[in-house]
This record gives sequence, C-alpha cells and structure tokens, in this order.
Amino acid sequence: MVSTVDVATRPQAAPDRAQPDNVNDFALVAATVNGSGSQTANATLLRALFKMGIPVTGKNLFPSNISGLPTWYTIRVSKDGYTARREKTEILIAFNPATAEADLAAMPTGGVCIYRNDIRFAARRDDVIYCALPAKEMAKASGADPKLLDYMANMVYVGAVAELLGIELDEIKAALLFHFKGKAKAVGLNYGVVEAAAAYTRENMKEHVPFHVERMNGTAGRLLIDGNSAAALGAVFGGVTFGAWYPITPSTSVFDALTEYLGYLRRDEATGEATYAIVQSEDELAAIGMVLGAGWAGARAMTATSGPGISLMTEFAGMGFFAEIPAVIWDIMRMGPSTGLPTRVSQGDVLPVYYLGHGDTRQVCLLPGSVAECFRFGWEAFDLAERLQTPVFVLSDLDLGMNFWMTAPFEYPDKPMDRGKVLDAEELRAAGEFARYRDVDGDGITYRTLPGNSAPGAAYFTRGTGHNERAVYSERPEDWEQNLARLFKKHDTARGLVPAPVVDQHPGARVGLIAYGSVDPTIVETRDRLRTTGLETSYMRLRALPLNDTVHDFIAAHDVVYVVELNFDGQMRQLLQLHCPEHAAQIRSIAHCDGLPLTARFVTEAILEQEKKGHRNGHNG
Amino acid sequence: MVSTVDVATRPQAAPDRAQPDNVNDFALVAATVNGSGSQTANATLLRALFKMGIPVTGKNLFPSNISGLPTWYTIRVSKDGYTARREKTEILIAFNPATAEADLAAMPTGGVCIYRNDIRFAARRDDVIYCALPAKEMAKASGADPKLLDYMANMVYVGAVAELLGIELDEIKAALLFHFKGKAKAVGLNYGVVEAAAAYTRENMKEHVPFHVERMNGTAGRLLIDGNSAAALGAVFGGVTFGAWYPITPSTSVFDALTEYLGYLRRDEATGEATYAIVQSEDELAAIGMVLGAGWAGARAMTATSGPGISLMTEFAGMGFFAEIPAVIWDIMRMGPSTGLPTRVSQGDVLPVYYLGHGDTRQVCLLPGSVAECFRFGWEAFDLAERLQTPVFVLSDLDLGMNFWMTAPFEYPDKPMDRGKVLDAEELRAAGEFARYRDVDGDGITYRTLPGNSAPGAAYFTRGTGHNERAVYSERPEDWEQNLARLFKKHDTARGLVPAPVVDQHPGARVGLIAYGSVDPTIVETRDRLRTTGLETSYMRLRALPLNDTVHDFIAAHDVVYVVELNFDGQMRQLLQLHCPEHAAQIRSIAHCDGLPLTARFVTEAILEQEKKGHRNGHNG
Amino acid sequence: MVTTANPPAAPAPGAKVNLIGLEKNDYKGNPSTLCQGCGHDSISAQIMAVAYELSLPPHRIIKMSGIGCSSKSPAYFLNRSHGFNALHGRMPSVVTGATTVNSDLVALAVSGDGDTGSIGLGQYKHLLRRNVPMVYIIENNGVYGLTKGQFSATADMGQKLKYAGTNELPPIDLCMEALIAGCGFIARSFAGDAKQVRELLKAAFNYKGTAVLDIISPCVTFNNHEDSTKSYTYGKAHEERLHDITFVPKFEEINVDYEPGTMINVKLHDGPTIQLHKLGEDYDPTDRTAAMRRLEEAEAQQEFMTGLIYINEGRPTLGEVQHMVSTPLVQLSPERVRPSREALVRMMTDLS
Amino acid sequence: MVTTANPPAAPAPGAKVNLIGLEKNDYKGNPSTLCQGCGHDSISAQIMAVAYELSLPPHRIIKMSGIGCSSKSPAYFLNRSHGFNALHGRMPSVVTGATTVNSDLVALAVSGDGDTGSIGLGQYKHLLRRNVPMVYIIENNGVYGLTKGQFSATADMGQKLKYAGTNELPPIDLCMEALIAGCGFIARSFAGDAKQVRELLKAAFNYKGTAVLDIISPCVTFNNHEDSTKSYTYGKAHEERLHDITFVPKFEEINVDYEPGTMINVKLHDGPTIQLHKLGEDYDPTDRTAAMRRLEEAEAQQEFMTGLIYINEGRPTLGEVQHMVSTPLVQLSPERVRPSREALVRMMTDLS
Ligand SMILES: Cc1ncc(C[n+]2csc(CCOP(=O)(O)OP(=O)(O)O)c2C)c(N)n1
Ligand SMILES: Cc1ncc(C[n+]2csc(CCOP(=O)(O)OP(=O)(O)O)c2C)c(N)n1
Ligand code: SF4
Ligand code: SF4
Ligand SMILES: [Mg+2]
Ligand SMILES: [Mg+2]
Repeated sequence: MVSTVDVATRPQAAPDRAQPDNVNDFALVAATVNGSGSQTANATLLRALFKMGIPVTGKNLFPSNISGLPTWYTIRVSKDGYTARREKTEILIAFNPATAEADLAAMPTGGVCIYRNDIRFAARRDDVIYCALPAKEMAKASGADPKLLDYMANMVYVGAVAELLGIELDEIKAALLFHFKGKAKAVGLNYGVVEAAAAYTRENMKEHVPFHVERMNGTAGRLLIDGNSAAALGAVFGGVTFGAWYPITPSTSVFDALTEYLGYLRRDEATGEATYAIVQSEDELAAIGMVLGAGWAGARAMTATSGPGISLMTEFAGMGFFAEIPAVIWDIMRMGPSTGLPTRVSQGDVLPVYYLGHGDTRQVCLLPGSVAECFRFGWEAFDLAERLQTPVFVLSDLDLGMNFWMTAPFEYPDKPMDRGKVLDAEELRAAGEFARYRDVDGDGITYRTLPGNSAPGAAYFTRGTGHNERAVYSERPEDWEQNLARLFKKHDTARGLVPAPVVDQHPGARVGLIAYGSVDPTIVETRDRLRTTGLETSYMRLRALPLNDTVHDFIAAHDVVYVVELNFDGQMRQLLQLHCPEHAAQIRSIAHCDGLPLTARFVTEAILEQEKKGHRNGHNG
Repeated sequence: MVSTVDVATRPQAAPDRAQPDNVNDFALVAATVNGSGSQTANATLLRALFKMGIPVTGKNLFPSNISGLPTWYTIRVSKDGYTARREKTEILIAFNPATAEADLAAMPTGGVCIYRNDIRFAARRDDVIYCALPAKEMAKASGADPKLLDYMANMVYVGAVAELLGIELDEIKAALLFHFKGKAKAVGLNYGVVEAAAAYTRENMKEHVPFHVERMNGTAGRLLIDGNSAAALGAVFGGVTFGAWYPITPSTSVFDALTEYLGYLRRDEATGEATYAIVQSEDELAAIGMVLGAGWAGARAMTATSGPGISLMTEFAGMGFFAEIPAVIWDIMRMGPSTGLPTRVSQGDVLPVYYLGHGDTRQVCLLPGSVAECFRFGWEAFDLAERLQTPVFVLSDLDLGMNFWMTAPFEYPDKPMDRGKVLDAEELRAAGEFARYRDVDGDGITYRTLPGNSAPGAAYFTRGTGHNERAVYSERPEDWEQNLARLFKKHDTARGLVPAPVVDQHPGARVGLIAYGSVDPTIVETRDRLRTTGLETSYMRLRALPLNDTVHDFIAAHDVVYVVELNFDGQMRQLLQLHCPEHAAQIRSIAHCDGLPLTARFVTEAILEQEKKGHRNGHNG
Repeated sequence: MVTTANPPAAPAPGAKVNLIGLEKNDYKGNPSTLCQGCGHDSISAQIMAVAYELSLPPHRIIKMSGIGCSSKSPAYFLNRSHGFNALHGRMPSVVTGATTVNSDLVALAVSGDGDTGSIGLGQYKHLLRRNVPMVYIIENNGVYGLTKGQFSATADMGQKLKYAGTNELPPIDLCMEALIAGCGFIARSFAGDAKQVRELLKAAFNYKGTAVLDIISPCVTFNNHEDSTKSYTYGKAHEERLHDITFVPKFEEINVDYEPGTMINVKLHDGPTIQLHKLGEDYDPTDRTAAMRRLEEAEAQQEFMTGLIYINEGRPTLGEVQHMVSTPLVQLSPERVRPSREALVRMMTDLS
Repeated sequence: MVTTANPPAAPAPGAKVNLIGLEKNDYKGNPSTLCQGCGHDSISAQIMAVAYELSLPPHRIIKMSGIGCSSKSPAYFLNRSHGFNALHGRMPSVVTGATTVNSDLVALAVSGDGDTGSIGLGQYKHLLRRNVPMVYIIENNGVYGLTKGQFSATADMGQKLKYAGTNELPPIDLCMEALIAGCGFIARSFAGDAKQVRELLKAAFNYKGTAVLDIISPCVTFNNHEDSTKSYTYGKAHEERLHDITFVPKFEEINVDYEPGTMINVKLHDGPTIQLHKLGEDYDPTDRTAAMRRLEEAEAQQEFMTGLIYINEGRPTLGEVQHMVSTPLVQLSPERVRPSREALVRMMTDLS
C-alpha cells in the first residue's frame, strides 16, 4: 500500500504546484545490498535515460565485500551535461533496510522516497514524498527461480522509477535486451516485472512527483563505457602482445576487459590462435618482472594494479628506469596509504609513483582525464614507453576506471606504432658500431638491440648496476655521472614528448585552476559556478609527468593558481612548486580526500573561501 | 733496487730543499688488490698515526667483488683536524700492477711513489720521487705460510711508509697488537716484516722525502670507529630486543656488529641466555614484516638495509605509517637507482624514504652526521619510534657507516627509555575506556595496548585498511578524513620531537649552507676555505625529517642558501623548497653524486661559481 | 600449553563457563560480513568452540592474517584477543616477529590459498623452516574470493570458473609443501566436517611448533558448483578420512581400551594425547616417508583425503634455537635491556 | 632443439669450428672477476664447452641471472648472447616474460642458492609450476658469497661458518622443491665433476620445459673447509653418482649395445637420447615416486647424490598452454597486432 501525504500534513517546504517540475536536472540514488544483483537494475535505468538523449553519469559506491553490505548507486541526470558527483540526491530508492533510516534522513526537502514496503521508518519525515512498493510480492509473482528473487525485487524499482519520472518503457526494454545480449527469456522475465511495477505505481501513486525526464538530444552519437574497459581496448589497438597481472581492486577489470577484447580482436582468423599472451602471476613483483622481461625482449607489455601493487613494484620500477626497459603500468588509484579503502577513489599515488624507486629516479606518468583518454593513452603509452625506453605509468583511478561515462566513439590511433630506437641486424651491420648506452642523437635516448639479433656486436648485458656506454659494469665516477646525467636529459626530452596540458586561458583572469584525471568534470562545473559569482578562471588540465614549460607560463600568467586534487597531501601541488620554485608561493592547494569524488560545490566554496582570506598555502614540506 | 733521481734530472717542480717539509698535512693512498689482506696494513698505519696524536681519517674505495679487483685506501693526516675526502694524495703506494700506471699519472708533482719493484712503469714521471720495494722477496723471507704471502707483502709498505714518514715503530707494533687482539705469533710475524722493510728503506732510500709526521696532541681521549659499529652499539644501549635483517652491502656490518656487541653485553650473567633475538630473514620484505610484528607486540625492533632493501620494504613501510607501529630501519645509503654501485656512497634515498609507501605517507627520518650521532640515534631512534608509534628511518651512508672516523667516547643515554603511550592492564582498568586511535591528548599520538594485556577492552584489531577510532574497518568518509588528518597532525608533532638542526649562524652572513649526514666534514672545511676568499657563511646541519620552523628562520635570514648533498636530484633541496615555498627561489642546489664523498675543493668552487653568476636554481620539478 | 594460565574469574551467576570462568560469549567476534554459507564462517565457529572448550585465555591469543575473505575472518571471532590483519601474503613474517618477542602469546593465524599459496608461498615456506610456534589455518577454496573468482595456486588442473575460464596449471599441495619444509604438524580437513576440524584444532593448539591446517573451505559465491573439487557437494561426497581423531586433554584419564591395532595414541609434549581411531587403512602419521607417499597417492588419484597427515614434535622451534632467557623479551625490565654506564665505558676503552 | 637453426657460416680458414661454423672463442665471455678457484668459474667453462659442442647459435641464447657471485657469471661466458642481470631473487619472472614473447630464444639462467632458495623461493616455485622453457642452473654453495659468507637456505644443519656461527635450520632441498612443483627435468651435480655437468647440460638444452640443475659449486673463500658439505674435498670424497650419463645427439647412431638391464635410454621430444649407464643401483629417473623416495633417503643419510634425478617431458610448457600463433609474438607485423579501423568501428557500435 502507498503513502499519500494528505493535504493537511503536506509540508510547507514541499514544491508548490505553481512552481514547474524539475526536468532532466536531478539525481537519484539506489540504496541496496551488494551481491543482490542491483547492478542490472541500475545499469538499465542509466542506459534507458542515456538513450532518451539525456546526459547521465552513474557512480557506484560499493563496499570492499562480496555480498551483504550496503551499496549506493547514484545516477545524475543533467540537461547541462554535468557529469561530476553531486551531493544532493532528490530521489531515494530505499531498498536496504540496514541503511533506509539514514538514507531517508539525508534526503533534501521535497525529495521522493521510493521504498520497499516491508521497511518501517522510525522517524518518518513529512517533507518528502513517499512511494512504497510491494517488491517481494511482485518478485514472487514474476514466477522467477527462487534464487533470483532478490534480483527481481530490484527490477520492481526500475518499473516504479520509470513510471514516476517518465522514462520510456521501450528504452527500458532496449536496455534489458542490450544487457542480456538479446536473451529473450531473461529479458521477458525482467521486463515483465518492470511493467507490472510500472502499472502498480500508476494505479497506487496518487501524489504528484515534481521531477521528471524528457527526451532530449544531449547524447547523440555517444556511448557509455567505463575507463578500465576503455584502457584495455586502447591497449589492444596499441598492439599489446604481453600482459601479466595480479588481481586487485579497482584494477582487475582492466585485465578482465583486456582478456575479453583480445579474444575478439586478436586471434588468427585461420587458426584461432592468439597473437598475445596473458599470464596471471603470483604477485605484483612477478607481474612487473614478467613485463620487463617481455619489454626487454621487444614486446609491448603491460600490467595493471593499484596502490599496494605499486609499492611491491618499487624495486623493479627503479630497475626499469635505470636499465631503460619499456613497460606500461596502469595504476588504478584507490585510497591509500596501505591497504586503505579498496573500493574508494583517490589520486594519492602521484608523488610516490613519480619518484618510485630508491636512489635518484623519475618516472614518466600519464594522467587520463576521461574514458576517451583512457583509450588513447591505452595505445599511446606503448609508443612513449618504447620511444623513451622506460616504464610508463598511467595513473587512472577508481571513479574513472570503474564507473560508466558518456563519450564520443574512440578515435582510431592517428599515427603508426612508434617502436623507438631499435636496431635490427641489417641496420646494425650497416651502422657497424653499437654501444647500448651511447647518446648518439643528443636527446638522452640511446639505441637498443633485441635478443635474437644475429649481427655481430648486437649483444649487450642488461643490468641494474652502474655501467658504461657499452653496458659493462663500471665503478668509474665519470661513467656513473655521465649515465645518470643522460638519464635526466632523457627525462627532459620526455617533457616534450608526453601529452601537453590542455589549457583554457581566460583573458585577464586573475585566478587559474590546475587539475588532472577524474577531477576534470568537477572543474568544468566549478568554473561555471564561479562565473556566476563573478569570478572568471583559467584552467589547465595536466595530462602527464614530467611537467613542461607551458606550466610556467600558465602560472606566471595568474596571480594565484589553485591545484585541485583528490589526495590529502596536495601531491601535484608539491610537484608544481618544485617545477616552478619562483612561483611556489602563489601555488595553492585544494586537496581533499575522503573516498568520494570531488563535487563542484565543495571546490567552489573552497576557492571562494581562500579568495576571501587570501590565505597563503603554508608549510607543507 | 731503488730509483734515485740524480741531481741533473731532478724535476724543477720538485720541492726546493729551502722549502720546509710538509708536516702532518697530506694524504696517502694505498693501491692494492682486494682480498689480498691490505686492510690490516692500512688499519695499522691509520691507528699508528692516530696514536701519535695526529688527526686522521681512512677511506676505503673498494670494488663490489670478493677478491682480485683494485682497491684504494686513502689516509688523510691533517694537523687542522679536517676529515673530509681530499682529491690530492701526495703519497702513492703502488702495489697493484693493474692500476699502477694510472695511479702514478694521477699523482701531484713532487709526490712520492712507493711501489712493488716488480711493477714496471711504461711512462715514468720525473717530477715525483720513487721508492721501490722488493715486497715479494721480503714476504718470502718472513717465512710465513705461503697462503699468507700476498698478505705479508702488504706489511712491507707499512714498514717503508713508517720509515719514510717517521711513524713510530712502537705505535705500529701497538696497532698490530690491537688488531690481532694480542696474539703474539701473528704480531711477531707481521712486525718482523715491518721492521725488515723499514730497515731496507732506511738503507736504500737516499732521496729526501719532503713529507713527514710529527707526534702532536690532536687525538687525545678520542677513538676510531666506523658508523655501523657505532649504530649497533647505540641500539644495544637503546635496549633493542629484536633484530631481523637480510645481508646487503653496505649495511651488513650493522648486524655483524650488533650480533657481536649483544653477545658481550646482553646475556644473562647467570645462564648466559640472550635478552634478545636476531633472525636472518629470507629477504627484506620479511625482515621488516618481522620487525613490525615485534614492534606491535611491544619489543624494540630494528632492521638495517640499503637501497634495494628499502624498495622492497615499501609496502610494509606504508602499513607501519598507517597502522602506527614502532620500528627502526637503518638505511645505509649506497649508490642508486636500482642495484647501482653497492660499494659507492650516496645520499640518494632521502626523498624516496620520506615518502615511502603509496598513498599519502610521510616517514620520520634521522640523519646522523657523525659516528657519535650514529651511536646516539642508535638508541634515540627507539624512543622516537615508540613515542610516535611509527617507523623511524635512520639514513646513514657507506662513507659514514663503513669508514673509520675519530670520535670522543660515546655518551651514555641522557634520558631513560621512552616507551611511549602504552596502557598496561592496570592503567586500562583505571582509565576504563580505550579507543586505539582516539586523539586523547590532541597531539595526534594515540594510546595503544600490547597483546597479552588482560584488561577487558584491551584488545583491538590492527589493520592497513581504513578504520575508525576503535580500529574497526570503516568506509565512512569522515572516519578516513579524521584519521588521516590526525596522522598528519602527528607528523607535525614529530617536527618538535626529532633532533633539531645544528645551526652556526654567522652574524651578517649573506650566504647560508645547509647539509646533512656524512657531508658535514666537507662543509666544515669548505667554510674555512670560503672564509679565506672573504665569503663568510652560516651553516645549518639538518638532523632529521620532518623539517621544523628553525629552517624557515635560517633561510629567511640569508639572501641565498646552498643545499649541499650527495645525490643527483637535490633531494633535500626539494624538500626544503616544499617546506618553505615562499623562499623556494632562493634555495639553490649543490648536488653531486659520482660515488665518492664530496671534497671541500669541489663544494667551494661550486659555491663561488654560483655566487659569480648569481644563477638561480632552475626548473627541477 | 595454555589452558590453565589464568586464575579462574568469578563466573557470572548461573552462566555456563569454562575452566577459566569465561562464557561462550566471551569468545565471540563481530558479526561476519562474509557471504551466507561461506566455508570460512563455519571454521570461525569451530575456532570459537575450541577456544572455549580448551579454556584458552583470549588475551593471550593473537589473531593473525593476511588479506582475503579468509583473512578478514579473525574479525568475526575472539573479540577479546588482539588481531593483526597484515599485508597480502606477508602474515608469516609478522607472526615470526610477534611470537619471538613474546613467548606467552598463542598465535592463531588464518590465511587463504591465494594469500599463502600464491603471493605468500615464499614466506610460508621460510616460516615452516623456522618452525615458528603457531596454529596456521589455510581456508582453502581454490579461488581468490575477495577479488571475485580468479584461480589460486591450489585450483585443480582443468577446473573451470565463470570468469577465469579453465585452469591449465597443476595445483600446489600446501600440505606437501609443509612436509618437505620440515613442518611437524600437518593436517587436512573440510569445513563441512565440523567435528574433525574441532579435534584437529585442539591438537594444533597443543602442538609446540608450527601446526598447519589446510582446510577445504568452499567459496559459495565463486567456486561451489558440483564439478568443483572445492565445493560442499564434492567434499561431502568424496571426503576420505584417514582416521577418526579425538583429542584428549592431559587432565582426562584414558580408561576406555581398544582392541590392539585399532588405535594410535600420539602423546604431545606436555601431556595431552591425540587418539587416532583406525578406519579403512593402516596409517601412521608419525612416519614422514609414509606421509609423503600418501600425499602423492591422494594427489595422483585426486582423492580428497582428510585427517592428521603428519605429526612429529622433534624439531626445535625458532624460539628454542634463539637460546633466549625464559622471560618473554617484551617483559624484560629496562635494566636488563639497557647495559650499565660502566659497560659503555668498558666498551669505549676496549675500542680506543 | 636449436642446434641446426642457423645456416653454417664460412669457417675461418684452418680454425676448428662447430656445425654452425663458430670457433670455441665465439663462446667466450669477459675475464672472470670471481675468486681464483670458485666453483662458479668451472661451471662457466662447461657452459662454453657445451654451447660450442651443441653448436648453439649464441644470438638465440639469453643469459639470465639474479644477484650474487653466481649471478655475475653470465658476464664471463657467451659474450655474443644478450644477458639480463635482474634483481635479487627475481630472475624467474623476467625469464617468463622474455621467453613467452619470443619462443625462438633459448634461456640459460644462472642463479645461486641464496638467489633461488632464500629471497627467490616463491618465484622459483611458481616458475616451475608454469614449466617455462629454460635451463635453470643453481650454483649452490650453501652461502651468500657476494655478501661475504652468511648462511643461505641450503646450508646444512649444524654447519659452522667463520662469521655466521652455527646454522640451526634445516636445509631446503631445491631438487625436492622442484619435484613437487611439477618440474620435469631435475638433476644434481658437482662443479668438480666436469663431465657429468657437461652431459647434464646437453640434456637440459634439449629438454622442452624447465630443466633444473642444482650444481654444488664450492665457495673457496667462505665455505670450502673440509667439514663443509659444500667443499671440494667433501664433494670429491662423497659424490655418489646415480648413473653414468651420456648425451647422444639425434644425428648420432647408437650402435654399441649393452647387456640388458645395464642401461636406460631416455628419448627426448625431438630425437636426441640420454643414456644412463647403471652403476651401483637400479634407478629409473622417469619414476616420480621413486625420485621422491630417493631424494628423501639421500637427505636423511646426508648422501651427496648426483645425476639425473627425474625426467618427464609430459607436461605442457607455459608457451603451449597459451595457445599462441607459431610466429614468436615479437616478430608479428604491425597489421597482426593492431586491429583495423573497421574493427574499432565495430566495437564502438557494439558498445553503443
Ligand atoms: C599486494 C596486494 N595484491 C593484491 C591484493 C588484492 N587481493 C585481496 S585478497 C586477494 C586474494 C585472496 O585470495 P585468498 O587468499 O584465497 O582468500 P579468499 O578471499 O579466497 O578467502 C587479492 C589478490 C592485495 N590486497 N594486496
Ligand atoms: C634486494 C636485495 N637484497 C640483498 C642484496 C645483497 N645481496 C647480493 S648477492 C646476495 C646473496 C647471494 O647469494 P647467492 O645467491 O647464494 O650467490 P653466491 O654469491 O653465493 O654465488 C645478497 C644478499 C641485493 N643485491 N638485493
Ligand atoms: S566470496 Fe567466497 S570466500 Fe569470499 S566470503 Fe563469499 S563465499 Fe566466502
Ligand atoms: S666469494 Fe665465493 S662464491 Fe663469490 S666468487 Fe669468491 S669463491 Fe666464488
Ligand atoms: Mg581462496
Ligand atoms: Mg650461494
């Protein structure tokens, strides 16, 4: 049975009929239990909205657990195309008794609470609209296999939400077809529940719901995909031939997708044999060891991991840098230090990865800011690794990697593979002379040969110990110094080769914003909000480390720059201050890290506050 | 037979008789083959000079190899008490045919070349004085066991040097007695060779040698010891009860000494049983794991390693920081990145260790600048680790750790052991309430209980995952944020607890110098040299990370500060710029790293040059 | 043996208590967050039961684990014991440090097949070599549960999993690994065989060195289909007990007598006895070569053999080879660990 | 098998050359910097001899090692082969990557007992489980040479060393470890037994999976005193050969015939044969259980047994279970590794 808040008790705060409904600009959250299959329900809603042309994003806030704990899935619909997280969720789907009370309390006034009718609220608010659903009964009624009842119960809210918000049932059906890869039986079963729930809601929900969606043209030609799948697909088109990995959240889906896509796209038509090899290693230490072995032998090799795995790769990372071996390492950042929060997002590995390895090391890092960039860096990372003969770390994160984002179709690589300075037998015979670590071209990048090269003099000895130009062990001070100086020269060469920052400089703006990675959508929205307060800003989105000179120019062009990032220590802010010591004092940090993606509201307020008190970023060293 | 450069051919450059001899202010280098036992010969010379009251230092430049490769042992005698490395070595002991040619070429004009008479110099210089020794013959003549012949041959140069420079034979004998722990037979055998060689030299060497030593009073009440032994002794007096380690140059001697000293000083008189345990682990990952387990259980636990081991400890280091477990880790720094040069010195682990671990970590580091400080930090590190409940890294290096240095006798700990905030059963029953991670005192340091505590509520669950005040796993954003904020508050508390920098501020000096660790003696000498050029400087010797405010004041008080360090990347310079962004541009880097200790000449010239062109330290980020 | 370490506390009126005056509740943990029916939870239940039965003082137990669903489980039992949820595969080193400095502690470790057999294999083997005093439970389900169903190193060859496909590598037998590493207490059991798990646990708690329990513990979410050798159905259908095992505490008289040859009694170092009642075969768990042969056979025939595979208290523990004072190191007074001022002076003179 | 991979080059006039026209000198390395008389150097000598005899094309060999004196030795042989001096204990993972992407390469790895048995035990075991095609030589001296004489995990119990004192832990038997890890080629030898080392090496180069050679290689500087089981004197006095072994290349006819029962012939996958001439005992190296029992015995009796302990080419290699195209992955053309523009379009439509 359904709550109908009668006129007498209708909250003052509740939207006044006169006031128009909220169309295509709100968020809903589905509070469920993980392992109950609510992912299908949520994905269906998301896709249906998307196919109605309405810009959407979905974010899954899930526990580090397999089943039984609370999960929240937020869908934001935004006619303006904003995709950042948004604190306020006007529509609550309360399907988890364990959190229903708190979820209700967190709702904004005038919100809609769609709940399982077996949930009893102790403190029932009278400033929200209720819609109770006999989910269990309807699930049973569906005649589905008892094992699937929880699962079906979730389909009930899909139907109810569709009815209340005006999501087209055809799109729901299409989404189910897509999800179940056309399996008629599954689709029928689920859609049956959806229809029944919609009908039930239509009959029983008398209350007007002041939110609805309308078909628009905001997603034409676009698709929904998660960053890890995009990364994997990019690697496939980057010609990856070897992958070694050890499972760890949130990077696991990179290799799940990689294995799947390679299976489709990289088997010999005739024989069905693989043009690649994937090894699940015993740990991350072995994974990067295998990748370096493969890269040394001439393969495009990659691994994917997260914080704890990165820590375990430290020694090999230093060797890769020093022995100059190409490798691609995806770090899907989660909350650290230590095991931290495996299912929460952060950008906490920027500084440690840049300096990964004891001694004087500097690693090359790419910072994808969208799923399209995950795809692009997926192949470009190999070009850079082979061109620079060094490990390339791609720092994505849980939010970008595991959530669905809208994107234009990915662009096919716009340049042939760059295999770097490799001398084959013929070239070597022609060249005559070969010294593995001699800086022939003056860019710090030297020539290498691959094992198997039959030309005399092709062989050399790869080592993590000090060596001369001929890769022979040497303790001569000059040899060490020259070699390390060349490595840092190569690092400077890298500044010009890695993807340059994307700059939107606003003429005359006093304030500049610098950000990277999954924070980008937040900055886009933040700038609009700041503009409404009269504060115009410029924006530089960093896409790689090492930094280059455009950064100086950008900072120099503004009185103050705010570095916005999702970690505690203002890690990129530190690297920027080191890069521009002369501007260090005008670089301010907006670093925040509580496991959730940054919201435009938070960043906007943080900036306005600092602007007010003009406070300087103090001693963080 | 002996070369006597006759008058006609005497080099112009050769010291003019009129000119007084160089007394107690020169260096000699013994070029030998490692594994040939030349260490005894060199140690004997060093100790004899020291016992004559002449300030000395010995530096061993040895290969990463067990036997057969060139080794150079340098002894500097300095009436002024300088102990830094010095490029110029006026006296060459050429006992290694493989390097004799180059060693000769490297000598300064007017130097003395004492060589094995079976060595033939292709390019014989006529601006040096020669003294040839029939080493092999004399070794045979000694009647020593054939296995010991190479060894005895080295004793020959001891006798010759003693004779030529005027080292008292009694002190040589005393040194041998000390070395052989009084074993008469060994002493007799060796001393016999020394005497014979001295006699031979007296008779055959007609040429005047313009260098000699004179007894003085420069070493009264002091002793010679290496930093690793000092560290071990300090740990013993710090009440270390558990050590786990894995061998690695140059840290191995820390545990060799620790095992030896514990054997003397930490056995039960009655039973002879140990009040400690030492475990040689299977690798460094296990070593730090054992140390954290022991520290968690309430023991004072330590390990010692070098670069590669540090890299392997990364994951556990992050956990130690985050789960707040006391531990002491000695990093005897060698040349990195990667396996690098195991027998060469550097200060290349400062930055990587300070940030060791993925996510937002900050480690506490101590920076001993002398063997006396190695001893002091040997025990003080435990007080800090237990007070701060965090791993404490002591960053020593190969030069400080493996070479002999003069020092005043070590001072007994001037405070009782600080075991930190540990609640035992009684205290807990009294307190009633206990939450492992609650900041009761507002200093970021919380209370802990040890396993075995019988009071109800004493138990808690240690984890590397996100947790609330009660150490229960929590994904709540507030819990994560508060906990990390507290950890950084604790880090700020540490600023006040770690050893403060040692400052010698020169009134009105424009230029400040900042250095740490084994670079200290070089700075002392550099400042004197700069003074002679009219440049007065102030000096701040850092002794720990995190940095504190005195650093601001020091930098603010000078127009420019030079950060002098033994790495490529100016690692401490970077940390200083981050600590004082408002002064970042006036902080300049003098970083050099070729495997050898810095010399005063090099640093002086580097500073004068930068002063000339007033060049600013550019983009290092 | 630790059962009577503490003076019995005053039992709560009426409540059923054990020898040290604690109730079953005193051995409880937090509610489990594992999947309904996960084998790990049934093992946790046996741990609580045994700790109560043996009257183990909770404050002297340390719960040690790595990372994984299995490694989470220590949070779900013995809340009155300290716990240490270490890093993935690195629990053994942490236990080595903790038990060496405090010999009063009873280490109870829970790990998984991935935690021990994949990333942790090196530490596992070196721990066994050192014979660190502890109970080492491996909750073996042949998959990585917490990361959602990849093959672990103990997965059977040819096994199929929903996402991971087919496993083409031979399994690592963690009991055989323990045996050749010199481990002196090796048992295999099945989470579905509560009584055997209990009796083996009691024996393990009374063994002086490292006691390894490799317990097949089905992952109901990712590896519980009929054709999986790590499933409940398979286990129930195929379990082959080497013997029926009963643990007899030292204070209990053994007065029943059995026909000769029907039972083996294994006496443990301080009194208690393990009774092994003969079933199908003659099996002597004190014979190392026999154990090796039997494990070989079982693997060759894909036989799911459970019971006490090998026991031998002969080897010294790590603590013993350290020749330490009897007082646990962490309890030594400052005077005993910081030498005197005079001692330093002596050292200084010796060095100069 | 790689012996006839390359067309014979024109031999230098007069010089003695092998089947591919190379002289002994073409297999040399840099001068050794190891101690005079180090066992590792004699093993290097046998490697050079065998590579020449088998006419292995140097450019197809990769020399792999970890860290240690032993791991340095690849610099002292086969200068015409690429080498990779990896990290301490981590060589196995590097070989796994390199050989998987280029099946044309012949991996020759040299490690030490510390490198493999201590820090590297985990990678060693997992490599064996995967059956990575390679020759894996362990130069086993029971100590850490390069760090100056600490005990390694293979040091015998009760052994004494100048600095390290007495070893109180049992040794790890790297052959037994290999056997239970599923390795199909396991041999133990002695650096002082040049002929046996040579014949075993030839066999190993012709084996298709991981071939483990655990060669006792005395450290003359730190562990060569009479009472050390890893010394020359001990080895010479106590070596017990399981059999006399002769490797017969596929192109040589075996026409001598022996009395029945005096010899075992083991045929390898592509032609060559290993002849095992019976000595004291009847020993069949193709019987896994027998091998296990024999290793047990040898360890129990502290017997220094050498020879081919176990051989079985049955298990697929890592390359085989990857079901890859026959062309080595590193030789695939860009077209074969970067799918077409159309393929991307297809993926994009499927996803939208
Ligand atoms: C260094 C590191 N790598 C990877 C992970 C991710 N991870 C967590 S648990 C786990 C596997 C656990 O498997 P198992 O030990 O069998 O435990 P189960 O969940 O099956 O009980 C992995 C790979 C991690 N936490 N740390
Ligand atoms: C991570 C790391 N830890 C420690 C070391 C120091 N180290 C170099 S070689 C070696 C032991 C080598 O022993 P083994 O493998 O037996 O070789 P051997 O010298 O005896 O031939 C050690 C501990 C290192 N190089 N890297
Ligand atoms: S996933 Fe498997 S192992 Fe993990 S809790 Fe669920 S059933 Fe247990
Ligand atoms: S120390 Fe030992 S192992 Fe190393 S080279 Fe010398 S003899 Fe060989
Ligand atoms: Mg498992
Ligand atoms: Mg060795």
